[in-house]
Amino acid sequence: MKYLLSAVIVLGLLAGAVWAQESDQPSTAAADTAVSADTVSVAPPAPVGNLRAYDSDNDHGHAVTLEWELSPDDGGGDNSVLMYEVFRWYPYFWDTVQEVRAELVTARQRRVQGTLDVEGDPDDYVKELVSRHTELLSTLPEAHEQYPDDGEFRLVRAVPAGTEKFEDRGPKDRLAEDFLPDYCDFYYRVDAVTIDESVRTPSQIVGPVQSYGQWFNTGRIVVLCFVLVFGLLTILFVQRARSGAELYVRPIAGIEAVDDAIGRATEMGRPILYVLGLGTAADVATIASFTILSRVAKQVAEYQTQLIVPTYDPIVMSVAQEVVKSAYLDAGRPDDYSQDIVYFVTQSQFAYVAAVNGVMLRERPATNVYMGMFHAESLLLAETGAIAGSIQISGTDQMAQLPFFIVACDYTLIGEELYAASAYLGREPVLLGSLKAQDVAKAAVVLFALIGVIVTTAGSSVFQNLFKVTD
Amino acid sequence: MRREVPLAITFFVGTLLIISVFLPPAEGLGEDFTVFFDIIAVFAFFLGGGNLVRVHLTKLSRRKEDWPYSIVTLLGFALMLVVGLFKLGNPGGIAASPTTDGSYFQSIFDSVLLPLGATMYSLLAFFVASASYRAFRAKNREATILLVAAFIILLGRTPFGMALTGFIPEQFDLFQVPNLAVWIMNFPNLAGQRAIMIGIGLGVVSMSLRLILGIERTYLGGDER
Amino acid sequence: MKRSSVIILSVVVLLFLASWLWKASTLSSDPGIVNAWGQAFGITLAAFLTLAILSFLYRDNPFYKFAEHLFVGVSAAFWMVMGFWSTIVGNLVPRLSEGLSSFFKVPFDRFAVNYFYFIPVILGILLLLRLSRDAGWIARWPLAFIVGTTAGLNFIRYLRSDFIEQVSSTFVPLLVGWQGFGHFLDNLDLSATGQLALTVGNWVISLGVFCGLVYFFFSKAHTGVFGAASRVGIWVLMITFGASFGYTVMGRISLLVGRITFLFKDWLGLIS
Amino acid sequence: MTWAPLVSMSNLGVVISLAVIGGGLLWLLYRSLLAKEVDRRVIFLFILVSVAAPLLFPMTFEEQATPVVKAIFDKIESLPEGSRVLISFDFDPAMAPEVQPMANVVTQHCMVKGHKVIFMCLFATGQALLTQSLELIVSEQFPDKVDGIDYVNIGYKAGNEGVLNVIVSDFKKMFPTDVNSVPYDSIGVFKGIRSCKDLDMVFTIGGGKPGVKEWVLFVGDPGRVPVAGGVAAVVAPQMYPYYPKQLFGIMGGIKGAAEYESELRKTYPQFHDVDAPGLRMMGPQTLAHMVIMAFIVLGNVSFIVQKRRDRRRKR
Repeated sequence: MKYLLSAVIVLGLLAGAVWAQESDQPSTAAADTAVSADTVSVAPPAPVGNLRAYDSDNDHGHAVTLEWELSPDDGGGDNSVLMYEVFRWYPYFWDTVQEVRAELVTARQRRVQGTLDVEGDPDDYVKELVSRHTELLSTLPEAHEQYPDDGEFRLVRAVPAGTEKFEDRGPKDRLAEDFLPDYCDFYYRVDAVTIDESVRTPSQIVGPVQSYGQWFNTGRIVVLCFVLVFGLLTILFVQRARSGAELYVRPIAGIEAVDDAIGRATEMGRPILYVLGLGTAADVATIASFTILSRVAKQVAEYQTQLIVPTYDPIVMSVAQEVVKSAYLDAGRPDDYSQDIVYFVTQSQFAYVAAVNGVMLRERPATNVYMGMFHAESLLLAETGAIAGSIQISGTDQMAQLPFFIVACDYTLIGEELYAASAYLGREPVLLGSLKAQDVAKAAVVLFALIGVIVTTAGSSVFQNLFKVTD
Repeated sequence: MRREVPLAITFFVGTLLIISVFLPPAEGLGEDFTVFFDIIAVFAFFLGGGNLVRVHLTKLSRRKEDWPYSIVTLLGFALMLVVGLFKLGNPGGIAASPTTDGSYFQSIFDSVLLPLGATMYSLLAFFVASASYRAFRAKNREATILLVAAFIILLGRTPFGMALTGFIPEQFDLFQVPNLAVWIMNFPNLAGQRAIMIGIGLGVVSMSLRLILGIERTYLGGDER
Repeated sequence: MKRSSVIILSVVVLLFLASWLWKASTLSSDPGIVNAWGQAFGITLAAFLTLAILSFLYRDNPFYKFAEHLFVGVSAAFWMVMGFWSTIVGNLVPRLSEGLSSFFKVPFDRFAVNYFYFIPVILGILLLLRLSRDAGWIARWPLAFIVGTTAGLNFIRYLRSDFIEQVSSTFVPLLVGWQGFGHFLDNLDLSATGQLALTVGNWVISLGVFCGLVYFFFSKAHTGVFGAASRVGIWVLMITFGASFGYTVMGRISLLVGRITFLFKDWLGLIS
Repeated sequence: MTWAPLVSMSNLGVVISLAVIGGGLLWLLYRSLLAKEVDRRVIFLFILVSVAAPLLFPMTFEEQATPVVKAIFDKIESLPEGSRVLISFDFDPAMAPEVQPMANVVTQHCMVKGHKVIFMCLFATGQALLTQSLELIVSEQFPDKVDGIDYVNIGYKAGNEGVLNVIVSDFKKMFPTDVNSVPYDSIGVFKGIRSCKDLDMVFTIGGGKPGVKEWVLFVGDPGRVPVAGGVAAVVAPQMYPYYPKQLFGIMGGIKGAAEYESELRKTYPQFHDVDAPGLRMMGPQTLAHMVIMAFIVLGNVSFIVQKRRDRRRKR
């Protein structure tokens, strides 16, 4: 059988060569017509150079990385390389494993559908297949040691020309067709392939290489350093603040304006509208907004003004209810609190906006406060508020919406100012302490940036590599 | 129980997720947690639905202003819920996706939700114009910078930008309005964005740390209970 | 109700019916359309709801109120239904129960069952207790889980992509292909000015980020040199905001184009 | 660009509508010189007319692809046939008019190049739009493409960036089946694909959250997958910091789509007869931009006149 196959291939190649030679001698008539790609003969390209294979770093196994130097005919030379085909050596034993695997998968599927028809308990049948499969997998490393006997190279994947790196990565799931076992000796080859798929040049074979899992992702060590440094800084400053050190925070215009706006609403006898945005209760902007809401609610309770808080997220609603309730309690007016102050509208962006816009034109609030996470609705809210003649104070960490708030509102807290505002208002030492830690980190950034720019201008990329996070 | 347990949960879950980033074998754990998160998020939808019904029934029973409109809300809610949960009119039956063409759910989506949402969003076209008219005035230095930057970008997005400044020789093509607009987007704009992003990034990191360590606890509501 | 509102309401209802009839008759002339009456109703409804929302631009009115309240109700149900089918039925049921899986006709694999998935179910039910007045405090537990998950995820992601990567992107060379003034003036061509633009741009980025960060510095009063830097920071931010605003206008107009195209094309058939 | 494309508006309707808009603006200028403010409803009316008129009497302009858009086109063009591309529809109906043309044109390009495409979405409401696009582009323009072999629609899963966090290392965990309940392992497109890391590129279209940014943060960066994004114009400036390291290309707003359509038409002339919504929508854009700029000028005119008057009065 093998001889027959090789005979056919040799014959085929001969025929191809003859035919290619014929087309090498174009007739004068054919010279005018465009030559289509598949009639062009190509010389075999140069092979890829320096093929290396190693276990992929920082993963949980089941992956091998290959690297090579481009064939000189890729992007230069004849420029004839269209793609690279990566081959891996498989023992024939792998097919046996695959047969059992396929049987097991079908049996499981049939079991799911209830169409598995075997003697005895179908579950036992499946279990037996599972143990057979496991056993076969455990002998797989031995089969790989037989290289180069009883096996062959098979195509893993084709990658476009210009690629210098490929990761042969399989699933962790042993039942997947392309499962890539750990601790087996793999051998690889990379072919440089031209537009005519039969014209190709294989590389040298590389191996043996094994894949296995690592316990620690060293590529993320930079991140870990930042985590530790920043964590320590925060704890340090929080401790300092707790021990009574005086921490200065500069005034924030938007926050000062909130107090005046509440006063104005009281004078006019009109309500205050507080919008928490579209964030969830876990989003940082929303959490910062809760602190500001707490302060606003307390003052509102003191002045006995009306407060309206329509919410978008049901969880945010329930948190906001508790925040407002305890603010009324702190202000000594628990009786003024009502369940209707904070209410749920709908969890759909524009339906929510439609409803809030309706509230603005019907209740005519003296002041609108928008704090939290906002998306496209920012300008819809702010312009409607302007039409209703309300004073507007906003704050968000959504870059895209800041321009609209800046343009349409009277005061805007920009990004980090919103978070700082919650610390500024809370005046709790722990919050101020973590704000200080942020400032120190910012100062460090400025310093780093300064050094980095100078070093980079001098033509070195040392500093840039220092900040590189690999995966 | 009311305070300690939640703080412990936050600490445990948050720390676990941070650690899992550095340990490849623990990666799957973090994924499972995020799947859990999604399932809880769906329960929140139901919490929302319950609240919606409560709010509008209250409005209705107290005969508050505009109460008849609450009937519209409740009817719309009930109709969509029934049609969607029972997959009414779905040609593929219960196994098909709820948004299969021809199902009543998809039809209501097409003729009610889609036009309402898209029109609400499109009001922005009008509001962008009215806000530009009202706010882009050279009142002080900051406002003037805002105005000039916006104007150059607007001009650059039309063929008229090129028509007005096409006479500038090629060497100085940076000063042709469309190129100037791209330059502003790529450099000063980028600088501003980056400063804000670094600030926000630090803020988020710091807030996350405060949450995990249990320093920030406003989200748990008041202390009184 | 006032008499004028009754008249307006009946005119709108009549217009709606007329539009439905007319649309149905145009649609039924097309043999490819199965349910002409149903489709005509859908398009007419969509068109009238579009106009109801647009009427808000003139002022608040009963038609807008109707559209608004309908929108709130239908959208809330939409999200509940989608969440139910895709997550509860799609992701949860096949991992927990065979009976429910066969009921909802989703594939069930008893070897993929994972009882850990009862954790989110329990947390979800605890969340629903918020609806009760006495046991509402238990809802803090799932909330703590959500906050913890987000905080854990955000902590690493933001540190990495928004902070470390952004800082390292700021390391730009302050001189790009610069060979001195003489060389620059002698070879005043496209590439030379291009390099100048890049060099100036990189200066702008470095100084802009620097001054912008100074503006966000909270521990020091903004006076003196520090104040000057922070003022430059505000200017940079203003350019950012102005530019972003101008850049956005295009997108906003597109949205209106989409709606008007719907009215002209799908409803009135004015354009093809 | 020259004035040439504008000459094609010889149509009577165009002339009349331009005259109306121009005349109206001149009248408003006269009023502004008397320091009178313009009512917002008048502004709204002008915007309405400037958008509606070009739709009734069309004008189109030729577009030149900017490098950020060209990068996406070149990447898709250079991938070998059969490459695996994921297209994610992360937008809702409200954003659709602006971003769906990008999704459609990239789908057209992938189909004509013979790539295998996985369609998904992170917005519940995106699923309906995805179905719409598949029908409009794949079923109508590429009837030979087979579901499951040439493309697959795996639909929506709730969970926002959580979904991404899972699929970056395991698709099957999040998407055990496609939208039609076909199990993952029997879908041909997924052969050899375990996670996002095995994809040749990701193109995500979105304007909100979760959107392109989340794809970069949760898939592109950790998985080292080439990601390109199509975003609403509003988000595009925010995406520039990620270009070209973390995002290899960006399409911003309808102008981005128009540029891509122009580029596709240049390379594949067969698309000349196919509707190009991006190019079609640029007419109203130009006019509306002019009107908004005019109003900014008007606002400043009346502001300056008013200020002078106040100063004179003080004297």
